[in-house]
Amino acid sequence: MADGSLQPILARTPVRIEASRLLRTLRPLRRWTLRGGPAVADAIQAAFGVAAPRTACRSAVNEDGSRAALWLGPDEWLLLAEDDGAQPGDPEAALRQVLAALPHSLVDVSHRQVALEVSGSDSALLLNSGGCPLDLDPEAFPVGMCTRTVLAKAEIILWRTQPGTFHVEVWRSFAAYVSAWLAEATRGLTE
Amino acid sequence: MLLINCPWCGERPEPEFVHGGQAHVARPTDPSATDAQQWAEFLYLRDNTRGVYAERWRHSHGCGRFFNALRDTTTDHFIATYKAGEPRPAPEAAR
Amino acid sequence: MQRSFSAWSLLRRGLGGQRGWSAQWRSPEPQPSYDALIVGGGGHGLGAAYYLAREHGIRRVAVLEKGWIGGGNTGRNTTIIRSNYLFDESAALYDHALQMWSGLSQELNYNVMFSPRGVLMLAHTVHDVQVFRRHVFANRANGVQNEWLSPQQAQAFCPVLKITDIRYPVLGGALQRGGGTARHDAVAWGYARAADALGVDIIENCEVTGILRADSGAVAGVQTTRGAIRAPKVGVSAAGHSSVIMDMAGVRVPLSSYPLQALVSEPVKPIFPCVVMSNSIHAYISQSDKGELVIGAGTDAYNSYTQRGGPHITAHALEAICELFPMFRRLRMLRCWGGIVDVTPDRSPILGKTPVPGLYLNCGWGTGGFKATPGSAHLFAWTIAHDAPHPVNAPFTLERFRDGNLIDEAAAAAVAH
Amino acid sequence: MNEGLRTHSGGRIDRSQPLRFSFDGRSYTGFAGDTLASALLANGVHLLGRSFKYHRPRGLLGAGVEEPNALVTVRRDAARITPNLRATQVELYEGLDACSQNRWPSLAFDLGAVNDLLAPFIPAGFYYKTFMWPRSAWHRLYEPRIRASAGLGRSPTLADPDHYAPRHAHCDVLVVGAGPAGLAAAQAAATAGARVVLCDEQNEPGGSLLADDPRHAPLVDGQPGPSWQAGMLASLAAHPRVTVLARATAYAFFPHNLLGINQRLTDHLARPRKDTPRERQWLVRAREVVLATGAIERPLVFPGNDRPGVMLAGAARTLLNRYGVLPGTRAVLVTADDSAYEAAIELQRAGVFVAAIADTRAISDPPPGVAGANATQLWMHAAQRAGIPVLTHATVTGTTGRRRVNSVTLARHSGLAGSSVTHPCDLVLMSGGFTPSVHLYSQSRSKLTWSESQQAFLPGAPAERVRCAGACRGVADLAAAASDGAAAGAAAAQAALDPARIGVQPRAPATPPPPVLPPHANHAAHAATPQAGGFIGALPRAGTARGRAFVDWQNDVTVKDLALAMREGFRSIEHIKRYTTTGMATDQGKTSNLNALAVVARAQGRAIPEVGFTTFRMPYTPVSFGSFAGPARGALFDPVRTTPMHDWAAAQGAVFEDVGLWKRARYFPLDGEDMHAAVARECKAVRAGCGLFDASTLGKIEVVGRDAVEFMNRLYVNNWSSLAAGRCRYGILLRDDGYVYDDGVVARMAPDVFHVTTTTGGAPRVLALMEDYLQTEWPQLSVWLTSTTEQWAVIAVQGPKAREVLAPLVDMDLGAAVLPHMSAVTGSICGVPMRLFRVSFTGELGFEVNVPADYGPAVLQAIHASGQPHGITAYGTETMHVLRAEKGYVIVGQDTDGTVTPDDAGLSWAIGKNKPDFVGKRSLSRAALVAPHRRQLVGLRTRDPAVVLEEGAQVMERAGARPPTRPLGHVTSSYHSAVLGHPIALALVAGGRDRMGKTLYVAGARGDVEVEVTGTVFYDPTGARLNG
Repeated sequence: MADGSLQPILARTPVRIEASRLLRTLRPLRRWTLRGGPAVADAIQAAFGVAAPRTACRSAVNEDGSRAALWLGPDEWLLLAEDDGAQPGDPEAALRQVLAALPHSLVDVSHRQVALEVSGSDSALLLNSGGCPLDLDPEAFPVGMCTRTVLAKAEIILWRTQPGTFHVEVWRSFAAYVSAWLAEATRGLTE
Repeated sequence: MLLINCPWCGERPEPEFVHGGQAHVARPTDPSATDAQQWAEFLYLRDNTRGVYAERWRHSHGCGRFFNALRDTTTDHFIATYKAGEPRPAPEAAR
Repeated sequence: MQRSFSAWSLLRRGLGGQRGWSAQWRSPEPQPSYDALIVGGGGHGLGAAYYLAREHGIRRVAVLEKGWIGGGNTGRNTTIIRSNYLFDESAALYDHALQMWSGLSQELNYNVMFSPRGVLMLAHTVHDVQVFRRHVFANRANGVQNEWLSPQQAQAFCPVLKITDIRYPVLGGALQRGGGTARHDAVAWGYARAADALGVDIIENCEVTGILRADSGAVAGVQTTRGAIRAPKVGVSAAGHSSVIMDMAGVRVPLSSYPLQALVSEPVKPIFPCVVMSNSIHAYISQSDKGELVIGAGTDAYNSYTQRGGPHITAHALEAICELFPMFRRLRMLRCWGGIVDVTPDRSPILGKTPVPGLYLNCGWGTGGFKATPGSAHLFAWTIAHDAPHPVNAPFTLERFRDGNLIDEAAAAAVAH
Repeated sequence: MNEGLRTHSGGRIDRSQPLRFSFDGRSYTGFAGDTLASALLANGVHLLGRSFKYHRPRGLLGAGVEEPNALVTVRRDAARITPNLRATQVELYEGLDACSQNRWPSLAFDLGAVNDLLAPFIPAGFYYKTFMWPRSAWHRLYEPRIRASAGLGRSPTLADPDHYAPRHAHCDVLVVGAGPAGLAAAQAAATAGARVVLCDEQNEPGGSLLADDPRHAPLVDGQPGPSWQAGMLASLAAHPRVTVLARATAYAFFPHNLLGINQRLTDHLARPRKDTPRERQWLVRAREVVLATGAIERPLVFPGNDRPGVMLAGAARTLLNRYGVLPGTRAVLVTADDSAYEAAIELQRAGVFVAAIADTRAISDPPPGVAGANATQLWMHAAQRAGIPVLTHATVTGTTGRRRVNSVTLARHSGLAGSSVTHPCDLVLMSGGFTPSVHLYSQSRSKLTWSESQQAFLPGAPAERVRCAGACRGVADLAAAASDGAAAGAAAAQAALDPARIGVQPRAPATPPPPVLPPHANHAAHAATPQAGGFIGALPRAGTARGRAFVDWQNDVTVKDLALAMREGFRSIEHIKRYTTTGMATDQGKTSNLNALAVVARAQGRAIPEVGFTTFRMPYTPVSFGSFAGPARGALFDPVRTTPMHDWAAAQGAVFEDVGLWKRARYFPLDGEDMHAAVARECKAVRAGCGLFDASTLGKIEVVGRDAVEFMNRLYVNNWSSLAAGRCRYGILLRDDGYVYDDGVVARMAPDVFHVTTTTGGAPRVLALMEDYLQTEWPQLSVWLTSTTEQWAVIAVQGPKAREVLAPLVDMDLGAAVLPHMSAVTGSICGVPMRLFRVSFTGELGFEVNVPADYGPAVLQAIHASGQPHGITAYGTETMHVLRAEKGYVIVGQDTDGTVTPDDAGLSWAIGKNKPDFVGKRSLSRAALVAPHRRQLVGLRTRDPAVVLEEGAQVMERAGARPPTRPLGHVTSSYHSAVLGHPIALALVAGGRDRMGKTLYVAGARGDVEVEVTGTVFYDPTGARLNG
């Protein structure tokens, strides 16, 4: 091994997105898929700053909004953390520590998917015109609701973070498709 | 495009789901103990009910869970959906 | 005595206001007993009755139809006819039918409008190319017509086809020139008229409600909404409802019934010269004599007897059509309908005897039964008459599922890597 | 414009906005608010089309969606050509360019009309009886001619450049139809707090109100129609949760209260904005549906009823009141219904001379004065007061006129035959009463019931959460329809907002039918009871009189055709429909179905409901293919999945292939290289130095948990208990039917963590299969599955120099002693976390570098740079295929298909021998799977080294066999091996492993090729290079 020639390259190559009205890319996040019984949901509070919600299709966010846990299934959560550029292994090591005694699976999926944000007064209309079949009325899909669903022929995770703002997680190779669909959907959106 | 009531997530449109064939067909616990006919029945023979049919769905693009449903194959109306492992409800009770 | 159909008879009767025609088939009351019964008045069932009478001398035959003849899958399909199947067994089965199609109008004295316009199956990936070329080679060995076309040749054969600048460019195609289409209703009516002329009773609005059994366990007839009808041989040819009938005999059959949709456009002047199929992106299209584009959609994912499917299935079919033929986006869907197709685990038919003596089964044709109509009917009649399968349908037994001798064309086209 | 054909004022046209347009190349002028049909009539053009079969001249029958005759092609540019549009639905715009169809050389002089002369010889179904001789003549001779004369307009031939947009929507109450009932329903539902969608097919809401003369408008809720309508619209506009869609046709009622709505956004515009979609396809899921779809006037069936100038009375009213067009100068009305009197009186008032009203009903003379008269008698009275003679118990025995009607002959019913009167005229109005539009209701699978009193099929028990209001359920009177709509809207809102309710679906069994409202008479504004109205079927003497009485205008089906079908034994209405094609035209039988039914019923001596009705199918009116396809074309047809290193490969000149949704680099040609040259070069480079391959598309599944090894043991054929952490193994997955389903290298990263790889195409279905067994068969196992396919970028570094290339970049020893073949470690490369597998699919020393995906391109470039001294070469899937074939490694899906067992593929060695069970194990002992002579994978060497076999070619026992033969098998993979200098091939051959060294024949395009059966490993059989 030639240590002298080891040049750390930390440049991440972002996924290409077709930008359009109402759509932007969010900064890179750190992500984990957490699987396990109800006990793991509570256990992560100490390490992650927020407990995983036990209510179906609901999210929990810490105080400064830098960490979130999204219910995706009865034994499945998506953990999101701002990538603060500090020790990359930090939250994960802490999580592994508090989970060590519990049956669980914690898998780093930071690079598996990317986050898009759809925001604006017509954001729900745009999603419904872009291949999302869900009822996005605030009564049916309130702020804080999150779920896996489909957008045309791609799977997405849809999370309403504000009345007019949706956080969309999509697997990286589907991001171009999803963003292109949403760009196409801006055509005559309110006509 | 049916509307399917996932026991975990509530009513969702069909494209979020994958149909999983007949429900309550258990894989033999010891396949080597089955004879050819029994094994073939497990592999291939499914009810093709005209009427109330117990079937599996998976909420693949949702919570990912398999669950069961009772559906009338003459109308496609669901009578009940229930979590995997739960017994098949009596049709009357489900109403 | 039926009057022969010809240009001359049309002309002659035209001078008399077309008053001289009589019923194309009778509407008899069911007799108490027959030598053989066919359950199901689609093309397969009517044809089987015809061949029983015509080739096997069994003329005391009744066809029992719960609705109106030809009202099931016979009248609800896209009428594609081809025989370029991969396996020896299926190629033999479908080619048996294809050979019969070419002379069927004359045989029945009824223009079934068999039109060998050519069936072009498109390859969009390297894997498709491998699979279709394997078909071409296998067909050549089997003596079944099928040839490989380059993308340019495919476009020359179907000039409206777009082969580049699409999501999955066309990398070639397998063409069976002798394949084509026919007029579905005419097949049912032609067989009905010809069978009737040979003494077969076609009994509509007669639903089978039970299977009668002799003490020996053998079949003794059927119970119907129009009373009991006895016969030592009963052939079930009930497509999507086969499971329901076989359940009455206590025979479980590995079938699932799914909704299958098809649609037509408004009629336009001739624009589409052949049949094009793309299994990869699920496009099936031809143009009818009336000018309608006839388009097949897929099956829904769940079994159902409702004869209707979801809009996403239709949309998917039209996405594929518009991708390959973007000039058709402005054409309009005129009618969309659903059928119930009966699908076996290996998507090949079951055509043969059953565990019940005297009970015969012809089912499981899935989405492709129309093309087989004359062959299937012919072989089914043989099987009923001889109480033994013809060599061509011998592999298509119910027992093949137990033994593992499946004839799985779709599995052979498996996509991976 | 012919000024004389317009009224002086009134109508909903804007006379200050003249619009120029052309029809068949001639220029005309109309007004904003016109349809093409109304504008043409205003210009004196009455001949608008030719019928489908006989090419008979045809004019306007209706004024809206029901029009069967006036079909036109509208052309915007060379690509934007739309055939078969109803002129009654084409809104006029400046520069509109339309032409007639199905005629040659011109509409006025059409050679196709020769068919009309041949009509006696080409009755319904004639084509079934002839064109059969000689055998091939149908296809070669007759069919092309029949096709050429059939069809209507021409298809465009250029790609449609327009955009089509989809939209999913949800609401509490969806109201279909914005006539009086629909407006009231929507307003009531909105007032109750419901989220409402109201759609209507016309360009403005109002429905039947639009055809009223505003100066004599009837009252609704005590207000004149127009002001009531304005009030409703203002109220709806004030509700924020109401969406009103114009030009939006609800064309389908799908299961579970999902309605398809086609909204036309630009077809009415002279210059659409470029980014506006042409149409929007709505899929609306409604908790409750209110159908207020109205009713369609029924034509009368009498001889010569198809001449231009014979039209529905309501259509004439619409032309007059809505468009300000006088549809003729001298009219005769034939009616079986009260409503048409209004048309006659209004036309008379507008200056049209109405020569007579012929009422088919036997009506006793009105008593003097108004007292005691029924509504019909009041109408008669009003007509007579206006100077219009009324003939009762009347029928029509014929009309004359070629391109326009010029006379109609009226007579009494049969009992008074002979007393016929011929009236010269240029307009014959007719009304057989109204047919409720129950299409959508029927599509929902809800029941229809025959109403004897109304002579109509009306909504019965619902099968979905749907109710009907207004004329579509027989409540025809304006005020009654509005109050019916309000009640339905309120009830729907209450049901939708019921807190106890769950979801959209009906509970089974369906809710009981709503009480049928009393017939409209009880609501009627008129105090008097109308005489039972409406006539269905052929008018008396229509079948016997000279001349043809048309039932289906567009498809040219006459009463005689229906009679012929019945004479020929067709009894079921479905058969008669199919034999005669009645009701199968582009109008879907909107004006013809009920008349055909009645003709059949009368002939069969049965009641109409006994004959039944033909199925209502979607769509209600034709819907463009484009609106179904939406944006799904090109890159939006299916997702185009690319790997993190895709751009790099593209920059290197890679040629890509589609594998599933993925784009994979197939080969990297240098200037002037074809695929074979590139692949030969790439192969040699890997074997001689080092190659670089993007393996990111392979599926990856992280299997984690205490029971991970047990799970893997149950699923895969292999024995995983014996695999130590830090080691890899080639895994094979079967389905329970025993056939090979997928394969891939599996690394045990830790005792409870497996990194499973799958084929590219197999990734989703393998994960689904795993979840299926885990969740439903073995839920007690403590293990979880996570797809990591896209987490990792995977760079395969293969070749004798691979170690030297990687060593400078990584933080670990790559020596064979610490990292032998089939081992797996975690470390870092270029400072980036890495999972490194020492695996090979080439037979060379090889590594697969897994790094988090965003780092893939940078790491790849670092490796590429590091490899320059070693001649590192990027290679694609084609080279990968050749290299692995040289080693005899199978590709699942190419060398196997869904009918191949592990033993067939020579993979039995992988099966864990002492495992009690795994998925597929039991099937491997099924009779057919252990039968002798199964097809087994072998190698083939051509005796002639210049001949490369064709993949898919069939393997024969003997040369020169003539078809049909039974081949022994087929060639699965075949390449020229540049490294070995000769062709190699793999094949599945019956009993293949017993044929080693034997000669067989492969049927090729140019004769049979002699081959020797060999083992499957062509290169480095001892594996020395692999383990180096």
